[in-house]
Amino acid sequence: MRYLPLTNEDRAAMLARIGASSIDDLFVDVPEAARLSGPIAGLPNHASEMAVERHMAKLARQNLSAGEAPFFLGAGAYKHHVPASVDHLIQRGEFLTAYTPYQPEIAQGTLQMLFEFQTQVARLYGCDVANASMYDGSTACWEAIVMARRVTKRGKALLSSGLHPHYVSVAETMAKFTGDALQTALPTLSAETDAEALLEAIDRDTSCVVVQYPDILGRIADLSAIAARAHEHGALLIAVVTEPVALGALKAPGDMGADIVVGEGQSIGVGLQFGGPYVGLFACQERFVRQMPGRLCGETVDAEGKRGFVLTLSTREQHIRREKATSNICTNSGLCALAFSIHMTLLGERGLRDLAMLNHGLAVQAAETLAAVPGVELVNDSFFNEFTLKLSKEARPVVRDLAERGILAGVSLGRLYPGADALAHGLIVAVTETTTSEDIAALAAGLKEALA
Amino acid sequence: MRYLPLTNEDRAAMLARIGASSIDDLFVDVPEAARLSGPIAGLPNHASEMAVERHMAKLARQNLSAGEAPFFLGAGAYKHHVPASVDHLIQRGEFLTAYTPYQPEIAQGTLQMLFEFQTQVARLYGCDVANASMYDGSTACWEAIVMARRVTKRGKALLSSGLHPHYVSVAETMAKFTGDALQTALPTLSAETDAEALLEAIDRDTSCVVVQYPDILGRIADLSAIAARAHEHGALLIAVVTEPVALGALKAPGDMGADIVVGEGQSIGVGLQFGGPYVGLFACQERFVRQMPGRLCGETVDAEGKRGFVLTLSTREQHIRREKATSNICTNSGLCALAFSIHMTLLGERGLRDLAMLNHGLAVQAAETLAAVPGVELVNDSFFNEFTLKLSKEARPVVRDLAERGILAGVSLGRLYPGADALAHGLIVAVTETTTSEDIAALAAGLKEALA
Amino acid sequence: LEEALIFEIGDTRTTGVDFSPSPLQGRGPGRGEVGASAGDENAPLPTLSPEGERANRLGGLERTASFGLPGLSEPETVRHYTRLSRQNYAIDLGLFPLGSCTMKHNPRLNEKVARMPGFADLHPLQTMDTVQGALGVIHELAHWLKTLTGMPAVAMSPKAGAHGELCGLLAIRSALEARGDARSVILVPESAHGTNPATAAFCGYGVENIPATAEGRVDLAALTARLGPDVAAVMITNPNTCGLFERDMKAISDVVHAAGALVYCDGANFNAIVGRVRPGDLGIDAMHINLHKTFSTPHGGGGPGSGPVVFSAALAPFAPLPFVEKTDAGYVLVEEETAGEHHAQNFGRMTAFHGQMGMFTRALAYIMSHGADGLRQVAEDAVLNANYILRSLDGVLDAPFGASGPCMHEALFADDGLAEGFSTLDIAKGLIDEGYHPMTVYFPLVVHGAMLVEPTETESKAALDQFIGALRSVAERAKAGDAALKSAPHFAPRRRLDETLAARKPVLVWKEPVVAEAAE
Amino acid sequence: LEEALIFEIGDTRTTGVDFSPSPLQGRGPGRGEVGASAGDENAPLPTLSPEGERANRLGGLERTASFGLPGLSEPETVRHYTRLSRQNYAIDLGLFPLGSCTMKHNPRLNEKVARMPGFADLHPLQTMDTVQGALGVIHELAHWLKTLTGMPAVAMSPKAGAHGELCGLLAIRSALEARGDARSVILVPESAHGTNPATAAFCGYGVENIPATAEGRVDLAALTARLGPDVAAVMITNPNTCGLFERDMKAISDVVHAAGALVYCDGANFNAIVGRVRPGDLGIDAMHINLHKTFSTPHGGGGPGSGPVVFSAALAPFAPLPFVEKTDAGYVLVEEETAGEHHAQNFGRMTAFHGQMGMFTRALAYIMSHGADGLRQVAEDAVLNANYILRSLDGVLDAPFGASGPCMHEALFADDGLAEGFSTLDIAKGLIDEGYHPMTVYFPLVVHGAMLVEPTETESKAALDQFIGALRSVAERAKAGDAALKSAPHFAPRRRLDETLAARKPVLVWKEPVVAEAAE
Repeated sequence: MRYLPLTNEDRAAMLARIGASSIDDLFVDVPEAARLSGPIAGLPNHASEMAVERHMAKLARQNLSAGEAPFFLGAGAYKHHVPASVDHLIQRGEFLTAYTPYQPEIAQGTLQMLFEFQTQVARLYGCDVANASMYDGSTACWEAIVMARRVTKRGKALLSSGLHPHYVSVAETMAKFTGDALQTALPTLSAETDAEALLEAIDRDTSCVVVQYPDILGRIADLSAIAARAHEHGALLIAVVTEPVALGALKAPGDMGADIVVGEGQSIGVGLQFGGPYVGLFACQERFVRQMPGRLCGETVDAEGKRGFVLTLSTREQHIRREKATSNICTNSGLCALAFSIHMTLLGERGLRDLAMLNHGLAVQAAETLAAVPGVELVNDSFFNEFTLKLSKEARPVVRDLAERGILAGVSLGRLYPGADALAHGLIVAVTETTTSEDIAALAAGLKEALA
Repeated sequence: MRYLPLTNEDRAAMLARIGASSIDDLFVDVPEAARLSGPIAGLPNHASEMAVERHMAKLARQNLSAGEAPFFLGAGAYKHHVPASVDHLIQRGEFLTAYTPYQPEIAQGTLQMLFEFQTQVARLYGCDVANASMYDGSTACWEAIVMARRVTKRGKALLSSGLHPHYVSVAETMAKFTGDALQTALPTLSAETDAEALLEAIDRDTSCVVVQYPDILGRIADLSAIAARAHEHGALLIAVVTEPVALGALKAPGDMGADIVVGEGQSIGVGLQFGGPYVGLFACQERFVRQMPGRLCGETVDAEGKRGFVLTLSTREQHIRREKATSNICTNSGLCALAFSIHMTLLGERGLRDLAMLNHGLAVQAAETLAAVPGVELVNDSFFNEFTLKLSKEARPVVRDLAERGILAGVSLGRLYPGADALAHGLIVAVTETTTSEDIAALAAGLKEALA
Repeated sequence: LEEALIFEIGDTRTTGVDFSPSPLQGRGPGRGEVGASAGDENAPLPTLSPEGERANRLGGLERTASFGLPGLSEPETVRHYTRLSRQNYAIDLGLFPLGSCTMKHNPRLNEKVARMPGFADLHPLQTMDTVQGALGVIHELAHWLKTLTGMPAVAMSPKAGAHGELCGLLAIRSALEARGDARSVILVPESAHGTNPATAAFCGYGVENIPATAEGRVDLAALTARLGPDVAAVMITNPNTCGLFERDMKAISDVVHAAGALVYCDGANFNAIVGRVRPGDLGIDAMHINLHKTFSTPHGGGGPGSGPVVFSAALAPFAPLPFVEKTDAGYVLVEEETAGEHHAQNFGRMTAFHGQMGMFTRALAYIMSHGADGLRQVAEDAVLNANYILRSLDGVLDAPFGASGPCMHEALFADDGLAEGFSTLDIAKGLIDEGYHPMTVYFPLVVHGAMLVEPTETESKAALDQFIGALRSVAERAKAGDAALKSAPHFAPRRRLDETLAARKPVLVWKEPVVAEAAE
Repeated sequence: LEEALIFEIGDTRTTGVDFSPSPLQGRGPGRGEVGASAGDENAPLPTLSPEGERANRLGGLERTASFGLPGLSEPETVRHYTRLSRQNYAIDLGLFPLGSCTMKHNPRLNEKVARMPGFADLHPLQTMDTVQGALGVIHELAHWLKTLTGMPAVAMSPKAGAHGELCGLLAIRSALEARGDARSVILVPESAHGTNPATAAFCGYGVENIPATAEGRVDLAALTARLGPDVAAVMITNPNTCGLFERDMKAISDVVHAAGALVYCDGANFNAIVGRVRPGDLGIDAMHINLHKTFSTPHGGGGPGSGPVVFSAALAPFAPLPFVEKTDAGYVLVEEETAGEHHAQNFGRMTAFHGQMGMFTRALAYIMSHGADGLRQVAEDAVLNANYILRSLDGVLDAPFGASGPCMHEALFADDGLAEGFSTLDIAKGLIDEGYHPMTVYFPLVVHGAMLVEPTETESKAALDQFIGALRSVAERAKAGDAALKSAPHFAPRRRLDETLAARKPVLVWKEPVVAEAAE
């Protein structure tokens, strides 16, 4: 029991100080019937580090990891190269084993980093302010819808059909209980987004329009017109960005009129991790700041007048406001925010632009190569590093088939939209700087065989 | 060029301050003919982190690593489980990227650690004092022979036939130039060590006797008689320990009369690393301390009387004494010493004893199992975690054969003693806590087939 | 100690990451710079112009203007964050006695395991055949959590404790609606974590307080009196935030169930009882488990957490998607598509993908390391350490519930007896100067100037003795009215910070100084 | 800031490592405790008694008495070393201007690469078929080193710079002996690193100094005059330790060769010229390369280093074993067995196994990252940074060779002009209070109160400006005779330490305090 420093002698001395005759005396308030007399049956006892590591390594080997195969999955989680220094720095005990910075005098490291992170996110998104992170993109999206309800005092949200279906599901789950009205639809396998339909649907009951940019199929639409229409009707535009690298190449949603921009930050610094932990980004324009959920770090001075940072505006939060808080979120995704911030600092604007150009260039190359495969049709006119193919067969079994050949081919729309026959032939393919020309050739060859 | 912070603007401003018109002006002292006008031809230009990592990973995959196979190699380098916290701690920038602690006021971390390390080594070896590390066991062994020459003013060293042949080679290389006389011999494939022969050979010209414990074939001999005989003749006993874990189970050489104890520390904290970097341990009795090579850390006080640590007795060293130094060693193996010290602190005496017992127990099990294979004979009566088998065939091709079957079977004496026919059937097998019963069974089965 | 902001030391043309050239390079005019930029920071910032036959496919929405994201070379980056880190306090540096937060040792084995490529480098939407080991981790951890709590089901996807509370309340609400008995009120003790009422409100419930008895436990009589057809559930923290075990827990569950309501347990303090008490034996219907508290996943300066929720048989059918099932053909992830077959009552999805995998691997490594025997020892040592602190400060600090029985894994003190003008805050800041992170302060709200001290089981007796000495010394100075204490901390990277200023004129992002702007 | 010693906080019965039971458990009487000890530190310390049929095989030499090795639990261990680390200065914290040591940024990619199991978890004596990738690393790195230096051969096994010097001198001696011309003297400049003469003596040579000219370079005339049939070799450091390039290097080589001797070059300062000058073009016969200086492998608080030695065609046949050759059948490690065929003149083996593999992987990753263009830029920026410091301190500190031409990658100052009683040491300690590690002091010996400042190429201009300001401020205080400087450092973990006491009464290991011993 290598993690427990007390010796039996210590324990005896401590019981004596306490005035207890045995450890059982300290559990006297537990009802007799619920007191377990010994270790819970059916579970193994303690194991050496070597044994645990072996067991976990065995489980790890039962997976085909992204780095081991030509890999093309995206749809809300992207494989990017994370510099080694990022992981080194986040493992420093002073970051890794610190708590939420409630005592700012001895947490300036975390606080300054959060202040820098907030500024980075705000600038990336083209917004005035950002918070200190949310759980992930999907929960941040729901929080944005709730925030729009608070701001507009309206309860109807229009969700674009291009919004990630998991994000839609999360919103539907919550709306079922909160009574918010959501308007949703399935996407269509065409080059056009649903921007026109959304414009039509905005009315004076609308609290917000939620648009993903680029959308789930990888399509890119200008948000300016939707923003203008929403604002005319007193509604907010919420933009959702699942791939932050795209904003190294594309106009920021905030600069096109979005009031709230939320999204997933996983691409920068965090890694795939089978879906979590990720980091939700949340930014908005200055006038809504007091309606924001989550923690905020602000600049101030100390007793000697030196610049310092503290968590602030906590009167919005649950530990002060309890049931009147803007959200119930408490622990967020601090360490992932740190990873994001370090990676973004390494990149800088120059590096992010280079990275984006490299992603897009490879994606263009891949799209051209794959579209030339018989039975494959490129759905998109526009895309960043992810696009949708329409196959001559149902995509889901094709993906399984290719996985057996050691190619992780992409995300089938059948997986994301089970039961939607009109989408069953769709395959979302993501291409990043980690994709090689050999990978693209392998996928093209695999598709050719699978569709033959 | 991610490691270079200067921008072109910086460079221009700096050249202006210097008063140089171009960078070439700064290389004006290089003879014209030797000045290269551009990057050296035939070498690739800079590469992204991802590209370098991929290249190195590809090379790494071309090896069969110890963890991937039943593994039984020893003979001076041992596979042990190193706790994850060791590697975490040695990667802290404050340890990893510090220099030799020449400015003690801002190097107390390294210095206190070295003081603790010296104490740990001295206690492990049963000696009064130890230094702050050497390159590895083989070079430490030669340094001990030189030290014995300094102490005794004699030039003849008796090297046991049980001493690791690489250690013998290193000594022979050096002795060829320094004029020391070395007496060496090949080991024999028998249960008896050469203790008797060594006793005979000690005379009044002998500076030292060098004995490995346990020896290269894994045999264990009491050192007391040799120590006594050496001391009678005014010679020193140098004990060499290539497997420090053994001293969790076996009497320390210092406690049996060794004057100098040196060895390899790799087993504790360092890992296999294809042979280096390792860490040489060097300890001796108090009376010889001023003849020791290498760095020493000592306790002192600061201007306020607080305990602190400094490098000391540096008048023995090259940077002060130049050609009169006790050795030319400068940089040693600081970070490996740190890894050793952390791992040893985690173990403590209790853990080291447990570890040693576990190693020995598994070795006994393996020896019994393997000795039961037809064509296999156990050479040793005594051993710790390593023993020698005599096979019915030459061992070297058997080892190659088993490697093709995915079993890393041990070290053949043919590899260590090329050309020594009498040893060609010998196979050294090491067993540690990382060896499983399945591994042992696999080796037994493999040997059975290979020898059939 | 001053570390400049990245915006003050970096610029938009510097980068610490090199890239290979883009395949679009040289394909058309105006794009020659792409990829050639590395090493020449004076090249124009790359853009893809839409001219030419093989132009970009960005739909005419290229970002052209600079947006002011500074970059640093790798050496500068490493140094910036290394220096910043040194302004933090952390478990690795010393005892971190934050009550209710369970700041225990974070084993490095966990970090190593979580980074195995077979876990860290998996996409959540890979085909199930390619992620059997990952699903196995979720399944194994789920098994441990169910067995340790004595509950039949667990939802693994909640992202943190508060998200777990949400999960539990949504299941409760679904269950009640399923039986056609939607109810509107959640009862919460005054001493509860703020997330409890906030979560109840977040999913649309009204919230009412339950009073406590003088000894610091839920007032069973008052609770019973309040129960009625409008009460959906009671949220109890057990062990509670006063550091006490709710003796009447089983009785509470019984009256709540009798009133047709359900029992939610805040499991933040599970560390005190793991391996010694199974919440399932106390009649609880849902409880979240903070993997970052009881099971040692790192707090990371504020997350990520992970808050799996165990359910009673009554609630199990309503648990959210997705979850992992073991079948003859291997592990299967049950999502929207397949849930209908046998889990049609699920209340839906709480998050994209499947939860905090990175925390599952760490928690499983921790749990296996301790095993059934070790986890029991964890609870015992945690409780022993807390009682040792409680009793060692007898006569120094007032323990309002000191007579209510042994404390569990945290010791609660109040600010009675401090000198005029001295408060809990002064003690907290004074502890900083002694080299410690302060305890949780002003929580729970039911105790005046509350100080909640949780040492955890990973502190040695020597470390406790040192901390007790420091706390005693500070407390005595506060009682004696030592003026120097009012301005503590003196030996921290910062003196007391002006939180009022920060809130009154919020500065949440860095802006170029006005002078510099004018000069541009 | 006080951190106790492990001997003061640990004990021999505590361990931070758990083990599975030994297979000997229960096999005979007296051995039941083995492996059951984890979790019960009161069990007797394990021993294997020789009784019983299946007793241990330790030859009757069991260690029975306790030897006082303290253990700590894992949390205590992590905290002890984390706290200790914070008493160190390091590159990751700031500029580390140690002249001649080349304290540059250590990329974390290198650390990651070195830890790939395919490198880190290989035994040096595995069969060659199973280590082709590892041999490939050695071969690739060797190719880079040879090409960068313009030399035809390289010995990879030397463990550090001084070990490399030894390697070079042994090859030289072998070559001379092979032609039947054993010689006895090595000439070394006064300004050389102490390892140069120490190494020469270590392999049995006499050592004589070569004087320097007034401008800080080797005195070619004096050297020429001294050459004769007894001189085996000349050891030159180039760029030299005064920070200057030896303009006459080629001429030196020519006269040395003409005298039948060989030229050894100390490559500690290769960082200044890598990619701009090939030592092979200057007539050098052997040169070691400190991978931890020029090629960024970490210094680690004093090693491990790595010192490959490149050889001219004259010396190549005498290079030591082992080395890697590429054949049609893959990479082959040439050892004693196969060397005879084509490398019979090798001077033998310098170390067990094949050298510092862990440093090779790091250095190769670094070299590939920079490439041919980047390494050239490294030299340029390193030299630029040093000259920038040199010229920015004009009029502040005396630069004895300031008129001898541009400096290379380090700037040398002397202590002229300091106030009475003030010395280089005071400036060094004063820099500590400014937040910097001091420069190299009192080296080279040829300059009074020498201060050798090497910034390296990984410092930004902003970092240099800040350092220059600090050094200027301290220098001005030393010139003005500021008394506070005499007692610096004031803001370090320790004040000035009493090195004389340490040497006079050496305390090299911890011993139980006498009082405690008496009590036992």
